[in-house]
Amino acid sequence: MTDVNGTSQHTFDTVAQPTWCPGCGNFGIHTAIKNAFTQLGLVRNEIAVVTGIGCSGNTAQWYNTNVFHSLHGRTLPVATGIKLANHELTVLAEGGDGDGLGIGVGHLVHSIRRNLDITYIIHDNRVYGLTTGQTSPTSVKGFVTKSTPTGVIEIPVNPIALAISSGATYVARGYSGDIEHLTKLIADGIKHNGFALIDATQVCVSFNHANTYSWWAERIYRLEDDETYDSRDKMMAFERSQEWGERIPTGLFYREERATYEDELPQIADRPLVGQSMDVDITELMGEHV
Amino acid sequence: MTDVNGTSQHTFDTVAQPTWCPGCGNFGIHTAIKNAFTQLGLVRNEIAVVTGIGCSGNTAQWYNTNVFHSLHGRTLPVATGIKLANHELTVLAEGGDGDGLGIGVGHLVHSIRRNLDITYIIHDNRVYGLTTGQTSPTSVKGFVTKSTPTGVIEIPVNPIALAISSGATYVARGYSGDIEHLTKLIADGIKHNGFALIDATQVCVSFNHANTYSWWAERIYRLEDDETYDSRDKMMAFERSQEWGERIPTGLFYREERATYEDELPQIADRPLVGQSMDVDITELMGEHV
Amino acid sequence: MDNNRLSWMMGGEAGVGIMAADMVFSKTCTRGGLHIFSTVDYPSLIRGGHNVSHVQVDKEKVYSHAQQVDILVALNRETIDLHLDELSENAAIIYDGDNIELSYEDLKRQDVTLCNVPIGNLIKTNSLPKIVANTVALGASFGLVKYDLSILEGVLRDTYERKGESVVESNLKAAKAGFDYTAKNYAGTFTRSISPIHHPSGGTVGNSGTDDTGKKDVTTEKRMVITGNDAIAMAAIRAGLKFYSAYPMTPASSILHFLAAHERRFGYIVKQTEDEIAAINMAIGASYAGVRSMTGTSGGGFSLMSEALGLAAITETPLVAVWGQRPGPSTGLATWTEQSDLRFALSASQGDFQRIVMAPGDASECFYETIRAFNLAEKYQVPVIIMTDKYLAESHESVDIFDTSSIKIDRGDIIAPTDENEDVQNSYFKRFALTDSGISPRAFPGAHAGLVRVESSEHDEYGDYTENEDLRQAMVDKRFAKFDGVLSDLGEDAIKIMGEGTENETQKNENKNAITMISWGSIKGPIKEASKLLANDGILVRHAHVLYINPFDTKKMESIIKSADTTILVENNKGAQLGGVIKEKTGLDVDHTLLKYNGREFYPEEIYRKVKEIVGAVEAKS
Amino acid sequence: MDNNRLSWMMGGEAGVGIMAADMVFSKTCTRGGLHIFSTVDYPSLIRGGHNVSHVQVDKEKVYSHAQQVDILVALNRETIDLHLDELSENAAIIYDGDNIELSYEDLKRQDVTLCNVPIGNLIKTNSLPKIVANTVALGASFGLVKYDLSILEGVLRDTYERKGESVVESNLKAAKAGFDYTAKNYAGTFTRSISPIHHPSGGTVGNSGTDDTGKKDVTTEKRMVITGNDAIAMAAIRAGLKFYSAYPMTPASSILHFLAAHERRFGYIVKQTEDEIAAINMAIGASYAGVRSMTGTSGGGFSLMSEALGLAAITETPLVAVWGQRPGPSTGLATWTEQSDLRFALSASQGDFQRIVMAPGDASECFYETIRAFNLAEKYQVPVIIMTDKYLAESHESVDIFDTSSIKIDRGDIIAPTDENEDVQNSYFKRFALTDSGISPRAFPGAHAGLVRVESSEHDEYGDYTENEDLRQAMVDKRFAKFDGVLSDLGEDAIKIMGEGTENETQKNENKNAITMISWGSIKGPIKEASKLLANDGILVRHAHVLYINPFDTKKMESIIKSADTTILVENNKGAQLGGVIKEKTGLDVDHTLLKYNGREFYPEEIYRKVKEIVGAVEAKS
Ligand SMILES: Cc1ncc(C[n+]2csc(CCOP(=O)(O)OP(=O)(O)O)c2C)c(N)n1
Ligand SMILES: Cc1ncc(C[n+]2csc(CCOP(=O)(O)OP(=O)(O)O)c2C)c(N)n1
Ligand code: SF4
Ligand code: SF4
Ligand SMILES: [Mg+2]
Ligand SMILES: [Mg+2]
Repeated sequence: MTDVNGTSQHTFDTVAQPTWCPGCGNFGIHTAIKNAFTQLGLVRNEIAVVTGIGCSGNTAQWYNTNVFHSLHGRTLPVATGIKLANHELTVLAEGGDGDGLGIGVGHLVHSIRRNLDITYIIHDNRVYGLTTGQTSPTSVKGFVTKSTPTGVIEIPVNPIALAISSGATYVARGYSGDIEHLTKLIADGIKHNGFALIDATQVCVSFNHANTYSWWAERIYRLEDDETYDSRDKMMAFERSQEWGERIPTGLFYREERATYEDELPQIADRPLVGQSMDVDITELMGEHV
Repeated sequence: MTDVNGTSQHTFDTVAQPTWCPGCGNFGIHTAIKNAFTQLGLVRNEIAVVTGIGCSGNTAQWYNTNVFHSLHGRTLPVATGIKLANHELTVLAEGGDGDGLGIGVGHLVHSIRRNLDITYIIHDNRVYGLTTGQTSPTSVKGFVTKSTPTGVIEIPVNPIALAISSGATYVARGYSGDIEHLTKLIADGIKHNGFALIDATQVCVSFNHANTYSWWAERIYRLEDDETYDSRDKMMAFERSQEWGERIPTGLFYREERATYEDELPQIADRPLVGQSMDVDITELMGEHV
Repeated sequence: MDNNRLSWMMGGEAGVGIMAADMVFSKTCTRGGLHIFSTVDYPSLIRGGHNVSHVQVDKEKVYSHAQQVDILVALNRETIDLHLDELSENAAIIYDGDNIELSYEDLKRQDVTLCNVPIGNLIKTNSLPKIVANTVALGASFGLVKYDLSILEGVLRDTYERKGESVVESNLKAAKAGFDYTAKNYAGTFTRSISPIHHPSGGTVGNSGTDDTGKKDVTTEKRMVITGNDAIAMAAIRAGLKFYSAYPMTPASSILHFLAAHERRFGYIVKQTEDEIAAINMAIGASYAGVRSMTGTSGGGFSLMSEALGLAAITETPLVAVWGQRPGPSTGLATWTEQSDLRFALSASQGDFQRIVMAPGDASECFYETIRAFNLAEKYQVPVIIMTDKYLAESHESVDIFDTSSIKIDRGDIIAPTDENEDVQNSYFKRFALTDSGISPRAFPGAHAGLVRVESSEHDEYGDYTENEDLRQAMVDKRFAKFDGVLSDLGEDAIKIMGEGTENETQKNENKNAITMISWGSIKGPIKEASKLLANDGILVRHAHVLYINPFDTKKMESIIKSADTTILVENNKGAQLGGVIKEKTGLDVDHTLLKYNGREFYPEEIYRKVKEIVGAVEAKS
Repeated sequence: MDNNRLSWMMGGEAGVGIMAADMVFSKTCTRGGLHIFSTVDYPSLIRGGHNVSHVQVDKEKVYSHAQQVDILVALNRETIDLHLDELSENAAIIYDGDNIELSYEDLKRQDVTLCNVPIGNLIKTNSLPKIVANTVALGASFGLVKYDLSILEGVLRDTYERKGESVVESNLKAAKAGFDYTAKNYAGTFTRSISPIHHPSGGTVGNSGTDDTGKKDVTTEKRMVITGNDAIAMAAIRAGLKFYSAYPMTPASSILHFLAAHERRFGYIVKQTEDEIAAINMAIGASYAGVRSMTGTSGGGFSLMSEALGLAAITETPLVAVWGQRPGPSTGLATWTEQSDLRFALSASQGDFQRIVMAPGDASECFYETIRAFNLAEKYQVPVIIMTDKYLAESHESVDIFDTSSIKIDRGDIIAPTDENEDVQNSYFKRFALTDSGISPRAFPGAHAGLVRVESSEHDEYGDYTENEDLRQAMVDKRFAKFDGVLSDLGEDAIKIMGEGTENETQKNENKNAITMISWGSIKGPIKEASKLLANDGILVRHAHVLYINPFDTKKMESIIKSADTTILVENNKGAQLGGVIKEKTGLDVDHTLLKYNGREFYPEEIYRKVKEIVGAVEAKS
């Protein structure tokens, strides 16, 4: 009968230690998420974290919350099922760039337009980590990997632009090297009543030697520091989503309020499905088929 | 030994007659595509049409060309395989809104960033026709169907915005009721060296009683008629992609030139894969493993 | 000529209302206390193409369609060309002579009544919309067999009520016009008739489904007209379903439609997803979170669901999946019927694990076994696949109102939120505790302090990843061990035996189990009808209907085969897939195999002929 | 103590270069004319976690790993704890005493040589980077067994060449430092040794893979060190592969890497796709367009590919798919081994159709059977599945240079572009002509005037949609009929028999086939090694290696089982899946079943012990 309240970040730690490579950006993201839980005063058994398969997905093992380590690319459908069955849970989904923007990108587009109150974090290291270094949907053109030894031909998926154009209500980019900022973006995303996408750019020290710590450090800036920027302006957000190169924006790109999917379901207005009676009388229903 | 040159649209007709409902918008799209083939003077055995499963997908049966009536949602991977094996073929993929923006939207996002020289036409009737009327990814909010008797909750996918944000090099919207215009958009799409997406809005007389002929007639206009519009301006294109309601734009939203995927493959610079020798000597390769 | 038996068929182009007519005809007969079985054939097109409704009517329970047609209603010429061969002796053809030219010379037979009904003209003279042609034809059909028009009128009223009074009115007029026409001009010529049955307790049974006050008056004596899919959907609601996620696919879509129609009324959520992968993963998520969930699809959709089936298995998340089969491979024949996905269902998804695979044979089994499916899924924390096919999923049957009084909801071993159990009060909760039965008590996220941790990789008792070889082996064994209980729970129901030891005066065979038919799924109906035909010839057959294909009741099947002189396996596929399972489990061969795989269900007559042949050969030998 | 036999193991944390060391050790032995079999165990993590390379070295061909370890190189303490039990008599442990405390008290045995090599110190004194610790240990290993250092140096040079001269240099220094240290301090203590073999034709075999002039000098006498995946990839290239599309998944990924590395050199295209669905559909598209294509994945990916497998079947598009198995269900144990997807492979995808399922047992079979797979796929226009598992896919074997001189490319019945054939000169081309063999001549889009029309639904001879019941049946029959030829093409290769009627002086059993082991896939190796051990005890076993599981050579299996006194089925799964197939096909049971499903491959010793037990029991009885 140990404590169950998330009064400190450590409440969300498990006894096991993360097995990521030393220096891996996943540590930062993992920490930021636990920080956000703590800051929001969440209770751990009221959180459900759903993760995909990848180095990123392994993060499930190191949260002391309810966790569902699901399939590669399928975090969002699982998270959606959980949320619809019990919308009182705080539901967070996490996976890699391959997971969410490669094999799972269809679910992402549809989850966005559905706008359930789920927070989705992409561990965006621009490479396939767990499978030891192949190209990913966010690998930059020319990136050399085991599967693209002469360089990637495609242009990368732009998760920020994709989310904005799909109708996302909360779109942000964070950086694993800036835990404090990332924590805030995640905490705000959790608080946001609707689908929140946080593209957490991340260093992979083992397989991505293009987008390193110093590479990021030279480029990123915070949108908050730009006074002219208005995150309620969709056009501005789309324009800024195209910025990539010398300077790379982080922070909140776009936010709007729109009814969530749950909000529009009268069947769960009073209580979640999980709390409802299973004793159903179908006599009249049968009568209608006579 | 009949004629094989596409000297008239009818060269592309088969003996069988389309079985779509009388008044269905698929007739218009089908005609526009055959018109485009004719206008471009294409030779029918050098065309491969790949279609999905749906009322729209049935169109495969009525082209007198090479056809591959594939799986629901999988037109683009099949088309990609064909194009990479023989890039001398004109490859056209077609499917419904469910096919391409529902189950198949992941392939769409990735095909766009790949930019093969494929023309992709979405028969966008905003409903699932062949399965007798369920909601589709482009159904408008509130649309009542067999599967959404109290109205669709999600906001629709916006294929134009999605394509622009994914890096498409040719993005257009046509209308099945305006065959001439649609023909031009398709012909230009085929000529475009790269991935061309044409969202062909379409009436479904049987299951979509919201977006009818008169509904469309009241709303659509041609971008060409707007002199201020510049289809090489991505921001402008994105902005216009958001226009929906009183007025709905058709025409070319966006176009840019970017090397195609094929262009960047030296292996097929001289001739397509299908024309290359299969007699391969691996002696040296084996030696490297000693 | 058998009174109160009728085989009625209506054919026409897609779009002219064949499906609606099918339902109205079926309900009209059923409300009169008769039994029906009806099936609609249609191509994978919305309009154009040939649609056919075929209804068997009988005073006794009727289990399937049949080859012979007594009344053929031809709304187009094609109907006649395609179905002429199926006309029984002294059959009638109802057609509009103004559109379709037809003469005895065309038919090359004289026994048929050519019942020329000027449908178009009746519509015109009564100022009706063209769309009611099907209703005129319905009226004409009932006039011809001298049925009670008021029952038809009641059904039409109920059917078109929600379309408004004018639609109801024009249908009523149309029906009457047709009825009067044939009653006046042909009822003398055509000698077959059907009439409402009086129920033993007195009073006409269910003439309109409403009592005098207009209130629904549902008694268990009344019968419903429902499909296998309807029965599954009703059962799911009754079983406490809270979440249904699916992507449309014939022949499973009507479950989606049925459940969607009632989602607010019964307080569950129906979600049409972006694809089948999302559908099954959402259902798994919902089940993990604590509610009963279900998904449904056909084989193509199930291909896409394969991966997540294994996810349900390794996370021990209960899951009910309905699998409506249709002919394959690939898109195959989307709107036709076949039973060729059995082997796939038994082994879909990577790795060694078990799933329950069950195949109901009729609407009632669809209902009661779906209820059981939910209980088994939760008790054993396993995936349960309910296999149907287009024939079962979409054919209508008249069935008694289901007895829901004795239904029990068994959610298995769930730790109550109030449980004082140390384990679940601690955040480290053994969701996958190794137990003798293989079943670990469940808890739901948020219900306890104990955290519910699940993992698609191999895991320890807490649900955390492990590569330990002993734990791995223990977990595999655990997941298999759970299945030991299932067969004993099922008892005699795993393989149902019908007609065993039936007594009959004209019985020819000393050994009552001499001829044994073995089948699964929807062939149950045609075999039952074939058995009736055979019984008329004094041949009694025993019928083993394999309701649960996994776990398989090997002992019972062994004894069935060994106690039979002659076994005949009947399957609606090319590969004799159940035959393969039987051989794999028992090592035994069946004597005869009857397969059909042209997209159509067996006719009872086909089965009858085959058995007669076999019996003849057996007798000739001895 | 057997000279020129050695079981060497190196263990350490992931990231310290265990896999690289494995390859260097293996090549060094192989270039000296010795045989190796090596396997690497690693968890599904990039760093941290325990990695182990285990290499068997022998002067004769060696077919699998083994349980016993002669030299254990421990780069961390965990290695010792985990593998102590596996040490053979008089084994040695190489470790760095400055990091790892180790004493005879710890070991509780005295026979082991504690070979304390100051790896860290040697690195420091030689000013080397830390990363070469593995190379120091390699040097130490070869010093201990008195091998030829120059061969190691050659391999190191070749291995690190592309990383630049300084990397080469530091590795050479590291190797020498380790070598000298043990040669000087321990070579006397440890009595096992290995040394290069002189080839019969004279001259040392393959000492560095390059001749004096530095040019690659490849003769067929030299041996490669390759994995099953390497062999498959090489075979595909040799077979004229033009298109490979895949999504990464262990243990299939290294095929993707191998093929990607050589795509421009051999002029084909490799495409990493967005998912497995795209991978298989692209491969089908490419094959339809006229080139040889392939895809590869593991079970999870294959789940997603299931639907398109049926697409290949109904469109009769040739397809080769490699399926690297790993333990399931679901994510299971991603980097370990199992054979539990057989049943799934045999029946994946809806509908009744056949596919060729083949499971090579070693690298050579991977090579030659992959070539055959392409030929069969095109000749019969069917999907061919090549099943491997992590053990076969990723273990290294020393194999002779493949004999490619007799390889034939058979593309089946393709209408040449110059064909005058009327049919294909007309746009209406019967792509699916109904023929006796079931095989219809193919054409490719653009090659003729004839249009190539294919359809995922049932279709007529022209490839256009049909619902006609007779055509439907004919097409199903056609697709099955094609398979009749496959078994006869395969002949004796469908099930390979080894050790049949082997003569041996010490042979105990009169009946040479008394003990028959039956297996499939990668277990071939451990059984071969077990057979060696048994032969030493005078027990000769016959081994039936089921290379082609579908089509299944029922007659041969029947005669194998019937001619055996005792049959032992060995499978690396829980469900005895091949056993199920055997029973289904033959009705026969095997006498004994040996199953392992903890994620690890069988050790030859385990099989040996089991057979001894059975033989003992048999003898005790008689
Ligand atoms: C269906 C399926 N295909 C492939 C895999 C193998 N796989 C595991 S993780 C992974 C990709 C990892 O990349 P990413 O999603 O970017 O995560 P990261 O490891 O970089 O955090 C793949 C392809 C799988 N588990 N399931
Ligand atoms: C994997 C799979 N799932 C479901 C189906 C059933 N299905 C056939 S067409 C269709 C949707 C049709 O809608 P759309 O793509 O918009 O095409 P339309 O008929 O409207 O032209 C569906 C769900 C299928 N064929 N395959
Ligand atoms: S491989 Fe990359 S992403 Fe994975 S743990 Fe190592 S550094 Fe992190
Ligand atoms: S259902 Fe709709 S889309 Fe399909 S053929 Fe009819 S009108 Fe066209
Ligand atoms: Mg990644
Ligand atoms: Mg549509």
